[in-house]
Amino acid sequence: MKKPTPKKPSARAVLARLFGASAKDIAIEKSVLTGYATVGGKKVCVIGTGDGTYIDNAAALRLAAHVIQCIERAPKTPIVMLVDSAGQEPNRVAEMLGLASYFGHLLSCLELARRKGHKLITVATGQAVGGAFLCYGMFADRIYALDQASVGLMPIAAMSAVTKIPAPVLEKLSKTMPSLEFGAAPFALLGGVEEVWSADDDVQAKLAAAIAASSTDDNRAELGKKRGGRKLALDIRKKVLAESAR
Amino acid sequence: MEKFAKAFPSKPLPSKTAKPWALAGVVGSGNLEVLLERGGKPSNAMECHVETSIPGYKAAWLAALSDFAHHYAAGGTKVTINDQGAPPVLVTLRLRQAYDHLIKGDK
Amino acid sequence: MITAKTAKRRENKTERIARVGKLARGKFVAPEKVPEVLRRIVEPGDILCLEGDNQKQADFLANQLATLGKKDLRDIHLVMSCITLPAHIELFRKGMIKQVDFCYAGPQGTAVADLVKAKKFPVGAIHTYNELFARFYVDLTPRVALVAAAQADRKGNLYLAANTEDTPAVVEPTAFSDGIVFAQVNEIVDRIPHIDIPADQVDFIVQAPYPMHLQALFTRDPAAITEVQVLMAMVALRGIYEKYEVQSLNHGVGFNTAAIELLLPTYGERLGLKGKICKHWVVNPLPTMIPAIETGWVESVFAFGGEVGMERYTAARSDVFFTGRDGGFHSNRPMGQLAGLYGIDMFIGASLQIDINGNSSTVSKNRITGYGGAPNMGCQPTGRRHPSKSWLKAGAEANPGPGTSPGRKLVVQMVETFQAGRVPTFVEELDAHEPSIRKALHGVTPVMIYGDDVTHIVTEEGIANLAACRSVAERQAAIRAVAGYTPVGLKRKKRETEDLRARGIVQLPEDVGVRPSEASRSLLATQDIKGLVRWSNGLYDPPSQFVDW
Amino acid sequence: MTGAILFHEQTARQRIASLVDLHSFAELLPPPERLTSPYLAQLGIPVSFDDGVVIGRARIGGKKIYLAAQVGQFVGGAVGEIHGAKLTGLFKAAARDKVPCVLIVESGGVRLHEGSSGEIAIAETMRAIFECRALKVPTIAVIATDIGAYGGIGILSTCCDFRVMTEHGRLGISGPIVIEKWMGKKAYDSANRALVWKTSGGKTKYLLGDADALVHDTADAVRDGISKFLGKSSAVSLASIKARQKELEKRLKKFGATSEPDAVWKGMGVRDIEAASLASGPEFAALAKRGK
Repeated sequence: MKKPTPKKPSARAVLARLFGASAKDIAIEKSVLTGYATVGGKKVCVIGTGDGTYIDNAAALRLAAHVIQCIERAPKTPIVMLVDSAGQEPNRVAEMLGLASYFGHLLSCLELARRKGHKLITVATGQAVGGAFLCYGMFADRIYALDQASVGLMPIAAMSAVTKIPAPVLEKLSKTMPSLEFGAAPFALLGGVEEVWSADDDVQAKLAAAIAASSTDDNRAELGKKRGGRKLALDIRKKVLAESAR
Repeated sequence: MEKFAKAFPSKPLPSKTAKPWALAGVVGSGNLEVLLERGGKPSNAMECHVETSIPGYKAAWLAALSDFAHHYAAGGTKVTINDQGAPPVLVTLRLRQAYDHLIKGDK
Repeated sequence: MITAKTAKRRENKTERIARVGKLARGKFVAPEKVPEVLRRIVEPGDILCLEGDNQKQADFLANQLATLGKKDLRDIHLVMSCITLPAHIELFRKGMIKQVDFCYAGPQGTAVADLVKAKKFPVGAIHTYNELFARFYVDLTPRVALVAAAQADRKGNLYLAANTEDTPAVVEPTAFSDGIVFAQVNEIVDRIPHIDIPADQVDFIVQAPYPMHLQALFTRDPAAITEVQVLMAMVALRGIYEKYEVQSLNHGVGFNTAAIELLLPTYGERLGLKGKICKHWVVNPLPTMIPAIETGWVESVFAFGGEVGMERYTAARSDVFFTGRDGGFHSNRPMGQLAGLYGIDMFIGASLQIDINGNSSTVSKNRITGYGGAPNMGCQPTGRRHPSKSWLKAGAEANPGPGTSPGRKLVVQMVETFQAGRVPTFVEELDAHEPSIRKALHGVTPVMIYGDDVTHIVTEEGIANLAACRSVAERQAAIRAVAGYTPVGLKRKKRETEDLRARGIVQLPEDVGVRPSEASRSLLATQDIKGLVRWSNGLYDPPSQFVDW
Repeated sequence: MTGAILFHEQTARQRIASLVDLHSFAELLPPPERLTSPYLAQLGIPVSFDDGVVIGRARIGGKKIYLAAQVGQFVGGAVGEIHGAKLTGLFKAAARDKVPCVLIVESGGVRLHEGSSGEIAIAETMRAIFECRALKVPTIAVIATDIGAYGGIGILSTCCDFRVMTEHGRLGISGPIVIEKWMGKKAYDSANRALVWKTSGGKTKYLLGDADALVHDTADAVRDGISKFLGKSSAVSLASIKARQKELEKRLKKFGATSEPDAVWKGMGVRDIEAASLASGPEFAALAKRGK
């Protein structure tokens, strides 16, 4: 494994692009982002990670605290979640103290927010891999990605190293199985991302529209089937639901 | 992976079994799963389909399956095996377990 | 009257001790002086015994010996039970050894095979334990013996704690032939619990800077016992233990026999066999025997050696184990081997390879391990005269002719037809026939147990009663019948097998009343090491590599 | 003491059979449907008819449940597209029918051979779990083996209302070998089994409150553990998450600088470490006096 290399642009630059001048009120502490900003003239709550940082027990708590604060002080304010994290750092003490539970807690906080009428929108801005994506970003109502974002389980080289399957074999298969490919576009084919925003897009307008259009139903399996990247999931799920109803 | 299929003569299965199918074992290193189903045709043969991760042992497989078909009344069954390098003894053991389960059900 | 010759041998010992001079204070040598002392007490051409078996090792003395070179010591005739340590191999690499006579080379089996290939391993013979111990009194009497003890007192008496093992067998012939005995001890104390070796048989003592190496050789984690091994154990219990009413026995170190031990309090109990079988054991204090002991199956256990972690348990169960007045566990390898040769109804063990005639071996081209003690027990002692039910029954089956013993010891090989990695156990010809190995061993093929001695082979397929076979061809057919789907097994003929089965020479599991689908790990008295600790009421202290709590 | 069947040694199907009321299990998408992974087939890796998870309806003590049992031996119980979709569907069915859902966990997380599909499936299942929770439909994770709950499934397990663990069970995200590679053998020797279990094992998780019950390693004990929670649910509320926030902050403050598990045990009220190490299930709980 390699140490994370900070992705350009910096967390500040990403915030500026998404929130313009209103980004100034977002605090960055050890690459953990918390604060409020304005999108399309409306207030949003922002939580996230930047600079490809690792997310640990303390980071999860800071994000959770901000979500709780938002629920208490800014009811129904949409929550925008930014993801640029290399994942959880493998660490024995973090494991001993129950890192999974810290992540579970963060998810519970977001769930409460959803139930209380906060819209949850994720924008993958940099690295969106592993546990760090699962522990909040993938839990949104709708998920978007900037096109430079590294979204997915892991790059093929890493997959090859762990599974011992030669990289060329995986490369070849990924042509017909986008699930094996790494990146925002293939992830969108699976339904994991609603839309990929390119450099030319007016991202602030896109974000405002995304918040407006958001819905709490999980549409990813449908998208995955429609886009052809994840052909089985929806049918299998439907089959379970149908057979269990009998 | 190596795949092959063959039917072996076997006395017909009892007309009543506890279940229409039974599964024994798991696919894991040095292990295998055996799915045994009623409704194979004809009624005096055990129809076998094997997929194994370790090629080159077809003779041993066929001998083990043939012996099982000989010793048990398994005619009219379909045996499907997913194997990840199980030794022959486990093949026989799983076949017996699946068979017992098919005939007698849970417990 | 002292003849000139005895005077010369005694004088030589006096000279050697005089050479040590002030390097020792009386008998006691400081650790840093050991290499120099060794240099002075050993002479070229000496028979040197380095104590070490598959459990305890005089490792400090061995390591010190290995710091010397050919210019210090040469032409050594090494005699030892087990070649186990890297230091042992070092002596050969340095060319200090002119001949070696030994029994076993388990952990160094690969290194020994390499030395053989490089022609740096001048072996006299590979022995069984009792042969080597016997030759200590005949033609391989050590001039110098380097041994290991737990404690010494100020006079030089030695205490061997749970690991008596080979020490008396090494010390006595040496001490009573004007040889020199040099002992490493873990500690020197004012009072030892009891005297195992009297001070007047000991010449030098060093308190080693680290305790002697002890291998937890006999610890088998019940978690690693497979359901196939459980099946074989059930088959063996019904088809052999129950059938012959085996009262006294030895078990090997494998998982197969560990499964049998753990089935006694459950499956064995259900069969009503308690009190009828498995009363007297010649085995090391196997942790997997704890449940059987705790449920009252076992009347006595005599051991070749100790086992790490069993000290408190064996002391607490002095009604079963042999213990000293102080409560400490007592073992003795030569006496254990002797008991295993003449005193028991059955030997049962595993092998890596069995050929079509029932010969077995643990040797492969790249690994030479030797024998240890298995052949001392896994053989027919035609010198035996006392009867037992089992001995007579097996004897009758073997249909003794005039001029042969009326009884048979049960010599049972219990193997799965395939080893790990789908390597067949049954082969047409043993790897041990490799010409280079035979040449190094002066024409001897290293067979562990001879087919003629074997009475039964148990596999997951069933039991082959070799003793009941009436011809070589029949024996081969019986072996093929239980060789499963190995190339050897695939050559069996259905009709032949059916015929042998009809005559009871080959028995499938169902023929001995075992339903294979019943074979489950849940039948084991406990399924993990922690369970053994619980069965022992907390008296068993497993080695740390087995502890996950 | 004799002849007990250890839960951690059973296969997924055996676990189900020994947990639920006799003949009550009706498997959904059973093996004869042969829904196997096209990814593994393409890669030349053996497939399994249940794709590593057995799901269905059953009863425990007469009460209806939905039940899933992962197959740890099959690719580490890892979640692929089909496996994941079966889980999502099951929790959705539980929410629809308002029937408690029990997950017998045995998974290292996402099945790497199937790439991001498994990851998304885990996220979808998390959503489905919270659907249940919002409807006060109990969700219970049982973690009872060394394969345990790791990676995304470790996180997913913490989303359920309750976790029933045994001392053999391990719960975490990164496994010991990965951590050893990352931090070095000195920081974490993955071969030190006692340390590994004290880091991620059921006992430590129970002490810290991440496991809600610690039971013996038998099907009977696990069933009792499950039964206790079948009538309960722990709906997510502002009060509950605020309390949890405080608890987790306190835990981090108290033990964040500690690297020795024994210090955590002592800090959580274990007086006799050796006795507690040897004890299991409720005996341990009694020695520990977690004070919950």
